[in-house]
Amino acid sequence: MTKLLEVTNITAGYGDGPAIIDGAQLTIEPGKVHCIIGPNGAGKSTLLKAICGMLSIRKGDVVFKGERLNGLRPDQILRKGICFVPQERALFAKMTVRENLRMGGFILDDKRELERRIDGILERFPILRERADQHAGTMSGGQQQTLAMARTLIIKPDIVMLDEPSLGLAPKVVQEMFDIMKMMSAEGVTVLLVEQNALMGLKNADWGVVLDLGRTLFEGPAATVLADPRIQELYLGGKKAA
Amino acid sequence: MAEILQILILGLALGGVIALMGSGLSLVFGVMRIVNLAHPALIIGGAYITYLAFKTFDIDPIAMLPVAAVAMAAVGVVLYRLLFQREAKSAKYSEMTVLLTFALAMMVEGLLGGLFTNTQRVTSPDYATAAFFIGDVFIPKGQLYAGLVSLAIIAALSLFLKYSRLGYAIRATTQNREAAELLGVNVQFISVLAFAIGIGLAGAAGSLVSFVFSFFPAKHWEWIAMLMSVVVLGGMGSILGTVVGALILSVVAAFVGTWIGATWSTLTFFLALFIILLVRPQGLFGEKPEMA
Amino acid sequence: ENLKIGASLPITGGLSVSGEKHRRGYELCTKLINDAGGILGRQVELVVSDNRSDTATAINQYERFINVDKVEVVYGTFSSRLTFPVASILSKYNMVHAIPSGGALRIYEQGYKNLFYFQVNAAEYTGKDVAAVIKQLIPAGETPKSVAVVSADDFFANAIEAGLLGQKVKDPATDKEIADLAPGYLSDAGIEVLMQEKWPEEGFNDWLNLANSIKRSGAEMVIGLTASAEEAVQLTRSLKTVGATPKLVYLSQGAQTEFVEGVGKEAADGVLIHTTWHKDVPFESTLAGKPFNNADFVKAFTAEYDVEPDEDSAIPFAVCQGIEQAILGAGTTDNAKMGEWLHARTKDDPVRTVLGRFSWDEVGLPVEKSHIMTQWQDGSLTFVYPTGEFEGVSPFRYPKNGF
Amino acid sequence: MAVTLQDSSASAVIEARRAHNEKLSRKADQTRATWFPLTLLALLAALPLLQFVGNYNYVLHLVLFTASYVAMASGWNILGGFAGYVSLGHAVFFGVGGYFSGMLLARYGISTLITAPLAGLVAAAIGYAVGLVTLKVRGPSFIISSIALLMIARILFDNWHFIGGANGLTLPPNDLSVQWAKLPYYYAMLAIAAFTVWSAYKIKHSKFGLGLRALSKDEIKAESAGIDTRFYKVAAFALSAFFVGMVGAVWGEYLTYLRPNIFLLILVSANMVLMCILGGKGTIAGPVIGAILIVALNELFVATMGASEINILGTGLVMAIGLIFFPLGLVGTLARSGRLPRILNWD
Amino acid sequence: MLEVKNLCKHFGGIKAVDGVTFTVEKGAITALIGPNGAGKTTAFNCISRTAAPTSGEVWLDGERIDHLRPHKITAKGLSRTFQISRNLGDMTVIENVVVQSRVDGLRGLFRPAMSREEKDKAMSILDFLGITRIAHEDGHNLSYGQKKLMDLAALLMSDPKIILLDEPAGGVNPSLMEEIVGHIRALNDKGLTVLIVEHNMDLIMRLSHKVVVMAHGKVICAGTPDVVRKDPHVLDAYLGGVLEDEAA
Ligand SMILES: Nc1ncnc2c1ncn2[C@@H]1O[C@H](COP(=O)(O)OP(=O)(O)OP(=O)(O)O)[C@@H](O)[C@H]1O
Ligand SMILES: Nc1ncnc2c1ncn2[C@@H]1O[C@H](COP(=O)(O)OP(=O)(O)OP(=O)(O)O)[C@@H](O)[C@H]1O
Ligand SMILES: [Mg+2]
Ligand SMILES: [Mg+2]
Repeated sequence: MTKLLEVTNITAGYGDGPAIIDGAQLTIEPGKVHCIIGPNGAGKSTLLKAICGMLSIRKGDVVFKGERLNGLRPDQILRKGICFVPQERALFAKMTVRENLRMGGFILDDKRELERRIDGILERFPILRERADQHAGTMSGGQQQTLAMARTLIIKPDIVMLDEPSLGLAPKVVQEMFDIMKMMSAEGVTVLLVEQNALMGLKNADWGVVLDLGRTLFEGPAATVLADPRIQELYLGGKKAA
Repeated sequence: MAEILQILILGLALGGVIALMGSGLSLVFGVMRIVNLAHPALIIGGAYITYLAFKTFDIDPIAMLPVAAVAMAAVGVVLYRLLFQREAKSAKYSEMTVLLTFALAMMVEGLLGGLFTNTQRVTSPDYATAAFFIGDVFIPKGQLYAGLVSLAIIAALSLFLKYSRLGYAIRATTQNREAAELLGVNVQFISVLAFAIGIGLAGAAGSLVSFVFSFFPAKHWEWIAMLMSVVVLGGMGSILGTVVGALILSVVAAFVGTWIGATWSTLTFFLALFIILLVRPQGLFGEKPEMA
Repeated sequence: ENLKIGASLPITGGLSVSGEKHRRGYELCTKLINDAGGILGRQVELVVSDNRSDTATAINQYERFINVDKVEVVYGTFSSRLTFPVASILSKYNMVHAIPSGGALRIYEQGYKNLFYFQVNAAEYTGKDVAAVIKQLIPAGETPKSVAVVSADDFFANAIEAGLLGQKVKDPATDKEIADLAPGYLSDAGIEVLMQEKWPEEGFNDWLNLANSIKRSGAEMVIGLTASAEEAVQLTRSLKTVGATPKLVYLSQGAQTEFVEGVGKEAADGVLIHTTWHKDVPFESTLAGKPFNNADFVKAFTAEYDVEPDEDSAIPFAVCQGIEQAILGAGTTDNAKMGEWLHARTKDDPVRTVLGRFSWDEVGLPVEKSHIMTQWQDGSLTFVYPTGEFEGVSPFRYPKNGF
Repeated sequence: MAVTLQDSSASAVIEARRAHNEKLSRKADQTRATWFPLTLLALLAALPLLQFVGNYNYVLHLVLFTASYVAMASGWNILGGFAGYVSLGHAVFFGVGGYFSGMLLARYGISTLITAPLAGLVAAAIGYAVGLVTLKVRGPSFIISSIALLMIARILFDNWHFIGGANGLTLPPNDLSVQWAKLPYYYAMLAIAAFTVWSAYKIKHSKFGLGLRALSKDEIKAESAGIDTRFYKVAAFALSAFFVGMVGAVWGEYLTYLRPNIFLLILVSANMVLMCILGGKGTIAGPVIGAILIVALNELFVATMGASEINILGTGLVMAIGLIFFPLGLVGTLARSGRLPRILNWD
Repeated sequence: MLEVKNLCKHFGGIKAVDGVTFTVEKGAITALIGPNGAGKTTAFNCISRTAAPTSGEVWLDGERIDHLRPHKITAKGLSRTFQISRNLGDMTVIENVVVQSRVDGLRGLFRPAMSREEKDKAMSILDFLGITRIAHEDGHNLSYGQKKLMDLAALLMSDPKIILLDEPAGGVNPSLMEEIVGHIRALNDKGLTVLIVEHNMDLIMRLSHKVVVMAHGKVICAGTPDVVRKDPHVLDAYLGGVLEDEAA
């Protein structure tokens, strides 16, 4: 079993505040969908930020394809092949949808190819095509989410990290979203997502991770995680499962 | 009729120069969210470079423009690294920079004062005090050249921002630093670049200003409010707005100055600012804020 | 123990150009006095503070001189606007207040004690000498018939303007009339005012437009009452650009070398400027008890600073001379005694400075002095009036043929 | 891979978290030291006794000058610190106060010490009216509008001949001897400063103050939280103008000279801002500390470097260094890192 | 209780809300659902007046409120949360909550910012939502879900008569969400009227008495949850057959 990304025992936090992530670990295998769940404030978003270089890692290692990523800037990490869509969506509010997509392919040098891929994306997401010239900031919550997600498809990274991709999406679109994710993983893009919609998330994932209080509490095949009664009670809304 | 035309010409000619003076300010604000109160002081820095070249080697001020621009851009790089880099991520950035640049303005003034004394200077190439006479009206050569050069520079800059890849990166960084970083933009580099361009514009403006106005280190205080009015009228951050704002205000000020009184011509700038705040707070070309 | 003398000057800020020159004047004089053994056998220590052209700071610093630095004597500061409030505080402390610059009449009408003005006369009366030049130096038929008067909204410029146009000088605090200058020197000389315009003290940029208005007014004479040499340069350059062709141009500032440098020789040619001092005027004075004439001053100054002095350095130098003579005359640094001694000066027993002889009336304005009217001729500043009082007066050039 | 549940380590994390939470709540109720400003005030009130043993006019002047800026910076803080609207135009109210009371003194001989509160009200009224217009915009646009306000006021005052125009207005000095002449103004300024600081404290800890802080962060949110943001900010503007206006009134008589370019200077506004920011925007002690520091630094520069451009360079440098290393101001930054000395916690 | 009549909001050419009419009955929980971009948030904005409607009327308790400023509307008992949490950084969570409590008249303005009772009340609300441990944390140092919870807490502080919730459960942990559902129901039992926008169908179906469905700025269907879930338009435009999956 090959490991694409390995996070061992890392500690990270904001500024000189307390360590929010303290002893988290994670193993990402190529081509699979990984889903992190955990209560609010567990540190899920923080963990992803630490991996992609937005926060400095105080202790521990992040190793990607055998190379340490600690201390690199986000833009450098992106160029290595890890792409992150944060929870706050990170769109350019005053740029049009098309320009946002163009920014998504900023690291591509071939302009022609970029435009071709953008057209491909617009083809795939009619919502976006209709609004190709609207400013991203004026789109509805769900539309923005779609855009943020679609943007990552442009550069075809090795790993896509998504922070709550289903957030604010209509049920129909949520399903589409997970379908896209599956398709991505089928195309060889490894997916790491954080989900509060844990049921959906785990159902569509291969590997499940439970994070709480900044550390990995539980790690295993998604189905196992989903089935564990303790986890159901603590993190999945026990009554529902019962 | 000739009188009206004449006043119009004079207003436009002055407006062209003011547009360049303001555009760097607008760029640095638009891109960096830095309200650079030191901009006029740096313009004076550029003017001194030009003046020295003119005085010692008799180099034409317009020919000196690229040199002044590059030199000031280099200064910009240093300033950015020293002053602004640390805070660039802070939420209060924009507000803090107002004060930081206020401090910078004082430092630049002090430094220039130490180097060049507070004597007023001006470069006097032939065209600075000459004019084209066309029948009853005349077009001052100095202002005309300065205005044309300004507009050319601004046009080039706008094209650069709109269409080049770096331009894209600059705009993206402005809007969402974090997102840009996540998409592979080296935001540090982009910030330095944008700031350097802004200060470079100050240098360029300095070259032109050197023969249009006379200057000394403390002069910048007189310019800041006027330039700011122009920038706000046009819409903070919009370079096109700055140009239009500068031209409109200069023309109106010229009419007010001639017909009502010179005292009131400066008032035009500030009054216009209030009126615009009243009826269109975001400025002529600015983005509408969330809640009216 | 050293004799400490304090001066607060606008070394930075809006008035800094003149402020810096004033410092040189004071410093040079102090140095020369000390080289000659000091005053009453004591070395003089000059304490200069920068008030940044700010009034509150200026007042503050004089109090500081008196209370903290324990100076025995002070020199005045530069400009009417700073001098006015400083006069109030120095009067309160009963100090002798020798004023290098601060010519507005109102300052002298406040009832302050021990003011001594070291220029020709209150600014309001400056126009007298302008009118005299026109009447005496221009053949009767050729005098300019009309004038455009433009001025900075500045204390000093306003004062000159009031005299030229014959306005009333009032104290706005009490609405009391201080002087009625009607009908004004211009109308006295039979010149009609075609245009009158003021520009604000700060932030004015629209020079070309102003110049254009002047040109369009068709006035034969232009009077520019500027607040600084900088403005004089701007105004002149603009008049040149718009192609104005007045027969006579009089400016209240522009005697400095920066003026020619800024406007160019041709444009400067023929411009008339009033001044209190000129380097070539053979004034006799004394320093450290020995004769020290104007030429000596120019020489010493040039040796020290490598540039020729101008009015802004000569006037403070004269203030310093006046104070020195007052201390020597009174035999003490007791300001009350010094004041008495200075007040006792007469035309025949005056204070002798590089600005000529000084004696004062009871409010502190000099008696019977007239301005030296200078004119730029071929890139150098020559004096053309008063004629017959001293040697070296050049012939007046008229009319001015364009810029 | 085996499924593991790592319970044991979880409790350690919970422990660490609890410790952090405790630290946070400790920060919240650190006791304030009201005795310190009160003692300081008492000492300053007794300071003029020095006049019996010599001439300490300059010392009194410095205290008076500092007090005036303490009041102005604290007043400014209400708008700039609490509501988050940085104004570089507050010198206008300084001027309005000065001229209003000054004219009353000149024409009717009523001392500004009596009319100062009235001057404050006039300044507040003008602040209210101006605020209605300029507070429509936030951030940099507001700052610039405030500069423009200053410029407009300057031009109007310069051309208003009734009050002496650009030439200014002289006021009669009082009849006290040199020794005691400063005392009325000294005590008046001290009282105004103390009153302003006290008011700022009261405001900060009121509903009004909380509302201001809220709207300084997010106006839409504040508005939908039930806060009448427009009224709050305009009221804050008026209040802060009130204090600055009072200072202007007394300062005018103290100087005995009113002139637009003494009062209506961007540097006067900038000083208020600088003191507030350097000391700690939004804190109570901040403006006081800031004012003391800046005046002291100024004195230091004048005393050690005398007359030179280094003056300006130095002031700018201090300002920049302060901002870079203490972005929240001295008090604010120290408080944030938990290192604020007890005596400086007046909030 | 709340009546929306023919509400329109246009942005240039975009008709975000286009003639929406619906009512919210007193004491009921009404849900507003619809695909992304349907105009739900915009409708909320118009009702709470954080955006000015282009045309149309909003009535609260028989009083027209569409011309009032937002704080007035809040004072009348209508409070809302934001889809993307707006919180006040540099203020602690408890301050964020207390800020929402009512202030009466001018004198009320100068009362102490946080009285004992208010503090206790705020703490009990935080406790109720299970976030007491972050009471003194800075508002912008919260995780996404924590911000949502804080918003909800603040809302409850002002004792509103009607609350508008914009996706209260988005990004909130399922376990916690269960509790929130319980709380909303409890509040509703006490007489609080609720208008809620949510994409979590399960929650909507369990909670609401009435559902209004919007698409493309228009109301396409309204009625009880059961009626709505069977409506073919709704199925097609919004649910995309998801519900059936889950039910199965
Ligand atoms: N910018 C910040 N500065 C300081 N602390 C922060 C910051 N952002 C988050 N935190 C703290 O870090 C902890 C973890 O936050 P994080 O955003 O990683 O949670 P999460 O697991 O993503 O939660 P959610 O599901 O609600 O998004 C929280 O307790 C929060 O208080
Ligand atoms: N300021 C604006 N300018 C232009 N269009 C806007 C603006 N605000 C919203 N829109 C458009 O109005 C429509 C409705 O948006 P709204 O945010 O109300 O949708 P929503 O129903 O809340 O969707 P979601 O469930 O995704 O949050 C969208 O198509 C959006 O693009
Ligand atoms: Mg999160
Ligand atoms: Mg929405």
